[in-house]
Amino acid sequence: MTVFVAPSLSYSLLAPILIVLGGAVITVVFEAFLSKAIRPVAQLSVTLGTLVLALVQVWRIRHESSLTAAMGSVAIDGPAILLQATVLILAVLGVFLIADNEHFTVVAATLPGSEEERASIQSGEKLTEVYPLTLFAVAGMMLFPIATDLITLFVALEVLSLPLYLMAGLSRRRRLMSQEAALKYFLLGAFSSAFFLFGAAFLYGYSGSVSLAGIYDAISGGTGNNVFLMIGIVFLSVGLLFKVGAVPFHAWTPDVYQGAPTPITAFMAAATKVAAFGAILRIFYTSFSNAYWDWRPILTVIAIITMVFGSVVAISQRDIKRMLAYSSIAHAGFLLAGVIALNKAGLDASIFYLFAYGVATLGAFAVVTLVRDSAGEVTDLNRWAGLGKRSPFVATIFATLLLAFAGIPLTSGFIGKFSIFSAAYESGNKLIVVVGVLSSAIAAYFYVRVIVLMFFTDPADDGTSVIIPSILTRATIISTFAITIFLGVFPAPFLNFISSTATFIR
Amino acid sequence: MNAANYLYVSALLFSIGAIGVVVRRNAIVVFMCIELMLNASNLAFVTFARINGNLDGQVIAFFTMVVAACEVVVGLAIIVTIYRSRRSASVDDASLLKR
Amino acid sequence: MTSNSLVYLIALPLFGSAVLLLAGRRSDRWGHILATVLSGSAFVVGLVQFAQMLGRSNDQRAVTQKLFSWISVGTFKVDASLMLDQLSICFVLLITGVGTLIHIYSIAYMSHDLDRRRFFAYLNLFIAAMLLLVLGDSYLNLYVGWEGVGLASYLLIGFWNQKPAYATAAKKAFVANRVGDLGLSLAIMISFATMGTVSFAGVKEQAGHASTGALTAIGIMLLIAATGKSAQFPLQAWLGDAMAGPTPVSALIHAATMVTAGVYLITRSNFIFDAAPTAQLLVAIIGAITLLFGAIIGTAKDDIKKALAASTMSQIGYMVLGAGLGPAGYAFAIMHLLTHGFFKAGMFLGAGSVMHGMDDEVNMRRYGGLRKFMPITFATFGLGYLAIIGVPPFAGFYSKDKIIEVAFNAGGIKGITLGGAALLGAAITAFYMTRVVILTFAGSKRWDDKAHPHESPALMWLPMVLLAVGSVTSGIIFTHGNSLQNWLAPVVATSPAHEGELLKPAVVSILALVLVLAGVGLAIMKYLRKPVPSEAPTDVSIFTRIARRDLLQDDFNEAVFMRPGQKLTEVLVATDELLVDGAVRGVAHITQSTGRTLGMTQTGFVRSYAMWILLGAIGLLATIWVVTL
Amino acid sequence: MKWLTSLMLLPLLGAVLVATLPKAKELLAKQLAFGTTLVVAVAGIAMATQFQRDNVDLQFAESHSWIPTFGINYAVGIDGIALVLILLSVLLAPIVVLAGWNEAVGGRWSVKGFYVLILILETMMIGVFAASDVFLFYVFFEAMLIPVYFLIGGYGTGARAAAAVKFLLYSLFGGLLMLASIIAIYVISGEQGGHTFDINALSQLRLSSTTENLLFLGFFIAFAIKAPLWPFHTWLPDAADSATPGTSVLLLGVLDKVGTFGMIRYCLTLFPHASKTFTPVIIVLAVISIIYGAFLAIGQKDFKRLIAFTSISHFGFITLGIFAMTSQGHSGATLYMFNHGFSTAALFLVAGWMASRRGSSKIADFGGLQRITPIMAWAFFFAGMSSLALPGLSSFVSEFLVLVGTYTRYPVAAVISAFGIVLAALYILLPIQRALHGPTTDGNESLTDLNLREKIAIAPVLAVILVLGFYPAPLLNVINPAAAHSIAKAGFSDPLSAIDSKGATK
Amino acid sequence: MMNLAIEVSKTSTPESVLFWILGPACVLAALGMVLAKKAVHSAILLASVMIILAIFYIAQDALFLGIVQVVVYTGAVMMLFLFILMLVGVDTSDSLTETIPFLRPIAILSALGFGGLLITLIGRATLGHPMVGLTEVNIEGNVPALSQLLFSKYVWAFEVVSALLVTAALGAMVLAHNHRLVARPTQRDLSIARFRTGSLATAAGLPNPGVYALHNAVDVPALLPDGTPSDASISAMLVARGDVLESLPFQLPAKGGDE
Repeated sequence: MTVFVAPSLSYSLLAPILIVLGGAVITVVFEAFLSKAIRPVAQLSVTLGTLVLALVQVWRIRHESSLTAAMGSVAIDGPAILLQATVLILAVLGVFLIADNEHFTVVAATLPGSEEERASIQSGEKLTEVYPLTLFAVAGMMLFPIATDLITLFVALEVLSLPLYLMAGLSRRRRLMSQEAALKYFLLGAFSSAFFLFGAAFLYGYSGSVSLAGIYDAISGGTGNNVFLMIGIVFLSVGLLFKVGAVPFHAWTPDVYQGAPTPITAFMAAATKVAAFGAILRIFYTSFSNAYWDWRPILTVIAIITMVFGSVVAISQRDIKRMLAYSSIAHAGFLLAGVIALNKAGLDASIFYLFAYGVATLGAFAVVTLVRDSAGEVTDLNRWAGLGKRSPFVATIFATLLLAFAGIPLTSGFIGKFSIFSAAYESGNKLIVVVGVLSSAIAAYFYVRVIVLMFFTDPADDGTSVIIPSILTRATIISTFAITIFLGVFPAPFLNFISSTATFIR
Repeated sequence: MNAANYLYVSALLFSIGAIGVVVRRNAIVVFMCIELMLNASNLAFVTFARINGNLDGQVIAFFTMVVAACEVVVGLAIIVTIYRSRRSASVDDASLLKR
Repeated sequence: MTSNSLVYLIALPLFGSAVLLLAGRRSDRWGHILATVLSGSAFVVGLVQFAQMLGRSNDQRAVTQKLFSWISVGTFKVDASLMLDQLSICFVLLITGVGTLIHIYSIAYMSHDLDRRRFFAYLNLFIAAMLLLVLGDSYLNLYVGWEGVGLASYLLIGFWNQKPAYATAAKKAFVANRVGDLGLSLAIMISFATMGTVSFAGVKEQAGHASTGALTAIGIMLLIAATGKSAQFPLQAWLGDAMAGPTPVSALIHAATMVTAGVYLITRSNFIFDAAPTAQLLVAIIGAITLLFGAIIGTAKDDIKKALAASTMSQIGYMVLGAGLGPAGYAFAIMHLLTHGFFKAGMFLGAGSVMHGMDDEVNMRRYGGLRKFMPITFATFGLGYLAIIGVPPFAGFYSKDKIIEVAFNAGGIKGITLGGAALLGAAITAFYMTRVVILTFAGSKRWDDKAHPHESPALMWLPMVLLAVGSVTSGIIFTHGNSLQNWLAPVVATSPAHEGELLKPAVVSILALVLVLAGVGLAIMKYLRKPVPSEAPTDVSIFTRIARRDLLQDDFNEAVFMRPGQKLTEVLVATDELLVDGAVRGVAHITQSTGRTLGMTQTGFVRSYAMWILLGAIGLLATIWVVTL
Repeated sequence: MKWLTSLMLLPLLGAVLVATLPKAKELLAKQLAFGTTLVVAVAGIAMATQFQRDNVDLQFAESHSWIPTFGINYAVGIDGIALVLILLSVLLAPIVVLAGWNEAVGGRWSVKGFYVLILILETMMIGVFAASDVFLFYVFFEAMLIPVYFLIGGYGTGARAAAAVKFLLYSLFGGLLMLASIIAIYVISGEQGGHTFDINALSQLRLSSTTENLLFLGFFIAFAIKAPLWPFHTWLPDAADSATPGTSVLLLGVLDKVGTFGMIRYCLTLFPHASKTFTPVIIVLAVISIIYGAFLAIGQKDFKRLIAFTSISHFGFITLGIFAMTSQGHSGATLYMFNHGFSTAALFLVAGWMASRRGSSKIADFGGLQRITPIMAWAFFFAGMSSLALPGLSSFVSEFLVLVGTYTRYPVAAVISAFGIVLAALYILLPIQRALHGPTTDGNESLTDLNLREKIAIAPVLAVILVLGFYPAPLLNVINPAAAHSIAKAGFSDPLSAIDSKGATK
Repeated sequence: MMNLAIEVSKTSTPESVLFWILGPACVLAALGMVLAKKAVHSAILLASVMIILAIFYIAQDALFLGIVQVVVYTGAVMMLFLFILMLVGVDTSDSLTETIPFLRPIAILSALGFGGLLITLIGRATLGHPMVGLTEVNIEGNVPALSQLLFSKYVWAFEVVSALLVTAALGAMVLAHNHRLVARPTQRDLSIARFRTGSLATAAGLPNPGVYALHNAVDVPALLPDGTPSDASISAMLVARGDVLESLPFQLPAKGGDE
């Protein structure tokens, strides 16, 4: 009879996640017991406090990297620290936006357009369940990129996904669309996680292990042929690529981005990408690295298709959120170039890019929340005409963020693009660099088009206006702007920090 | 007979589930098809556990069930919401978001 | 020898021009005086230089003045440097002398023009540029003056540019000149590429080492330059239109000086042409063609200035022919250039005087019998007339007959053809010049009563008289003891003797005189014995009509260059819009429509999205299926 | 003394000062901007006096680590070629400000915004010529598009938005191709002994001929678009048509020089062999540009477009001179850049004044201006003469040097290009004939002549044109050593004259 | 194609029999699930697939999973599905016409392609080792062995799953729980309202629809004492839908009117 040995979990290393989960539970409890009046403030403060606390904890354990925790289920290495910190920072900024309850329905169960709905809105109550959901999602996002076995990965995937599915459907305005977004996101997400799981099964079948290290060992010293491995990689990739919105697994992106409440879109677009790419990087860099000959061509093709597709389709979009969605698809393609690079530079570049892109994305969506008419947000691009005249400050910030997306020098986007493409080139993948820069050129078109609309077109008198943002939203907008510029002009400290920190343990 | 035969069954079930997602319109049935795919994966896990001689596969299959249960709750909640708003559970009716 | 005063030759008129242009209307009252004085001072400087030159031995006469290093890149070194030698001094004196006379004349001629100051500024500018042209010690310096006179000519032709036709004429002159300039700039490039230098001295030194091919190329390019500036075939079309400028301009620029720059260029480049016989032959042929061409046009013109312009073209043809005949002809080309400067300038001023008295009427058919009203003008014009048709002992007789003679002596078919052409030209010259004189001064009056013909003021007739003196005497002076030939000898090689003469000089002279008399007679028959209609008859032969249309030179240019050029421009503009920019817009459009098409995949149906995922998975599976095969 | 950095900081400082002014103080903004540019101009001249003209090394060099992760330095330093172009920039800036005193008034935004953009642009113009780090160069190269974009789109006329977009996207496209090349060269430098962007170090790289050719193309196309060379020119007429005259002056006068400057500084230095390989193609393109641009100029009905096409023709000459690879060609091309800056400035400024008085820039709308506004007409005539390279004016020297330099190596190209001389007469004289000559046409009777400010603005331009026509030595002395050096580095030497080479073979 | 490349030892004969009976049944049930028109049928067929899988699990030494499969999946999850199906409408069935162009042919091709590719690929696979079997690890029983793993090696995932459960509960609450802001009117309220606002004639309730020998349904109006049909006895909804039948055919013939 084997003796059960109590597992040692290294709680301090897991503390960031545990703090977030704990905060989530507290907010759930608050949800049940606190009066409606003080709930919004309490929930918001707990949420922010939790995130900040977790961030502090991440900072504290930064030197303890290159360790595993939770019986080897998670790795606390440089990238883990960086990615967790990134997720948390993005989450803080995202929560600033989420705090504007204006975006969320009060009672999700009321019928759209019904008397009840109106009454609920008039009651002035606020939906506070988003806070626990956000925290759960954050916990999942923090776990996803550090998980080192397929089980934890799968669980983390679901932990991050389920709250997002739910939150996508909580919009106050255009609720039918919002619910539709939730449904689509959910169905497709579940569909893709089935692929993920099936792939995991074959990887397990191939290696006899569910840990990434075990799979790596099996690849390195495998005796049989690698059919199972490849089936596994392929199906696992479907699940992962779905999350980042790579073509052809991208189709949910525009619809969900458009339908979801904008703060959620912002948070999701920024943080999910970090988490998912974090996981992809870890899996492909540590586990599949020796099988790169098998997956690299496939991923290259996908990356190319993704870049081009995202850029080209974004051109014809008439809705700002959809346009940003396609832009995120294109960026997923660029980020895949970093995965394909499969070198230290690629890892560093990807992490930098994820941070820079996440921040800029949050800022961009934050600006989107400000443009409204009497019926809520205005996302029709034509109605953004003349924004620069109405609100030069906001428009300038938005333009800057768009230029960062386009990769214009002196913005973070340029440094990101440069570093990721140079890493890809270094790995010998020249084609992707060429396609990358060409699709950047295409992509520039639609960013510039928005700038033209904002600055060079006369405003129509259609009630569109830029509301005065709340302090928190303002904080998000200004800090994203500042970070974007700062990382564009003085990226050195940050890049140094990444390159000295980011090494995967296996 | 060969233990690998279970894998063929698993593959077939997975394929059937996947196609079901594409061809069925009722959101609930679509979701059931996804469940079928998860089950197929589980069968593969269990089979591989036996082939590889360790229980990790069974553990992950167990997790799958738990996760699937949670997913079902969330998923059905979403479907119900949609149904209440639209009086329809057809996924084709939810097509406001396009292009 | 170096000299420090050469630069004043140029600086004085240039200064005048700058002052007049910058001071604007403030200088209206004294501007013309200043300009005239400065031009005169330049003439004085020229005379001083000439005197000094006379005092030196033959091979010490050339003087140079280096101003500064102009362009120096690698081996391409060009100094801003002036050189006055026996050839240049002729021009300097001609330019400043005739130029000053014309300044004086213009004071009166332009006295009613509000912009007289501007006119004098341009005149001074022209003098400066023309002096630079003849004083430059390298082809590139010459080029600056070359285009400078072009600019001045453009400005002066377009002096009354509020008339669209005049503005067009100015532009036409500039463009035609530019075509010639193209030849000059190519010549400079070739000479730098082959000889590594562009200065006259350097090229002269290196020419012996260069290949004949290169030298021929340079020669042809220089010839093109000359045809442009000197209105030679085939770039002659602008000269007739250039008569749009005020008449003193026609006298100075388009008769006496600028248009002869081509002859100067060819003569100056004698070392090239002498080493490139093909190019030299070409020069002679062009000269021969042009002298006939101009002469024929001259017979058909009713506009007095245009008739004179055609005559100028023809006379320069003689000079070019002379220059094309090599060492034997250079001196005579220059001689004809100088004599022509006197008599043609005189005649132009005469024509200006007539116009002055006839309310700017230029149509000779509306003149008639003016000799009574303008005796001085008639006299000076008549002397010029005698000079140009080559009546001994007037200047033209010496210079033109020499060229005809040398042409015959070129030998063989070449000699007969060229000489014959020159001889024929002399006859035609006699005809059309007689026609001009008769139509203008003889016969009955054909003007209407509004005109009150009168003699011009002294300021105008004085220069005419002085020029008439030159027309009478210059021939004798230049030929006396071969003075000009000897003078120029160090610069241009002169051929020793008339070896293998085809015709004796006397024979040529007699032949020429007979033909001239025939021409004169024919003209008298045609225009003095019969009444001249005041409207040009329209029932004339096709040949007359063609001659009136300047032998279709404009029609030719229009058909061959202008129309296709315009068409080409239109096509290119359309190409740029449709193809080049169209390609850019097309790429944008294709990208956009591709985006729209691909965007169609976003049907809004979640099942189709699942289908994409499934298809993606199938694609990946198929890939590994193939890979693991 | 850190000349270059100071020179770059001065306008930036001015920009900040202008930006802080209240919107209403338009006059003060103008004065401040003019003062700043004037100070910069003086400082630039002072710097030029310190320049050691026979020293072919980069002078006033500074280098500070910027992004050490990628081996990127803030490194500046200039040779004679760069010095001349910096002088061009700093001299034109005050003229543009003074000449376009009221340009900004009708724009979409405040007057001060215009000057802020102009001053920022000045900083970048200096920076782009001063950079000796390829990455820094690229940053300036791309970033300077943004102020120009806003200058065209915000203060221009007509289809300004479309023109601005076309300009930006076209340039960005080229820039991205260059980015690909820069990435490649960066990676290669890493493979051959450490990542660097130092121009001198990069010129030592060993490249395979295929690689070198491709990288060369990346740079060259970017520069060809910028220059612009046929067939990449179509953005220029639109941009020049829409921009304000001042902007056009900076655009055509300085910005486009970055293209030809880049060809000398980067294409030749980094890729000498590829430059050699592609020379025939480029020569052909240059010749086409010369002739094509001239024909198109003849066919234009609008002053601004006409000037734009004349510039295309002139840029053909500059490119021809560069790739003739002779010292005459190179020095001529560099001198041409300077001269073209001034002659185009003169043309554009006067054309702008004409247009602003008449309310149209169509040639057909003018007539008989010489009688109405003699000084303006004279100024235009003078500028036109400079443009057609009349001997005695500055352009002649450079144009002739280019032709002579080209003829010694590529006689056919030189001969064909020389026809540009004839066409130049047409495209300058035609508009002069139509607009300045002839009878005064309707609508022109009451036009006013240049005022004192305008005379002061144009006088130095015309003076420079005239003085350099007769005495180009000050510039040539500075340019010659640098030009000779760059040819030598590219592995060329002047062809001997036919006689000398004959002598040599004997 | 059945030439399996996986070098696994043969399973026992009984298992083989079991497999060859239940395997095809399982696949057929799955196919049926996809093809069944009615959602309920699909649910039942899915449940049967799950049960068959449970048997397979048990057959493959995964006793615990087999039980959980039945309890959790077939028991809980499928019940949830059925609940929702009832909520949505048990009868709901898909229309057979495909609305998305080309989807059906593509789907069929994909189905064949996907399955074919997958199966042929599995057929090519080799593992390099024979089937190990679980006899050894299950020596102390499947459940203890599993629990060993679950509570030591995978305890972290196990803990995190709790987050999932909370999320699910929370999610269901958010989306489905409708806490009323306005109290639902009670019967008393409604009654008072009826008396206060409506006519007293109908305050006590409207007449019932007709009851007839041949037809007894809500869609036939009742007859008033005077023999005329009463419109008030029929739901206005049915009238609007046009589903109301005439009362006339069900009436008795009028007295004394027959001769």
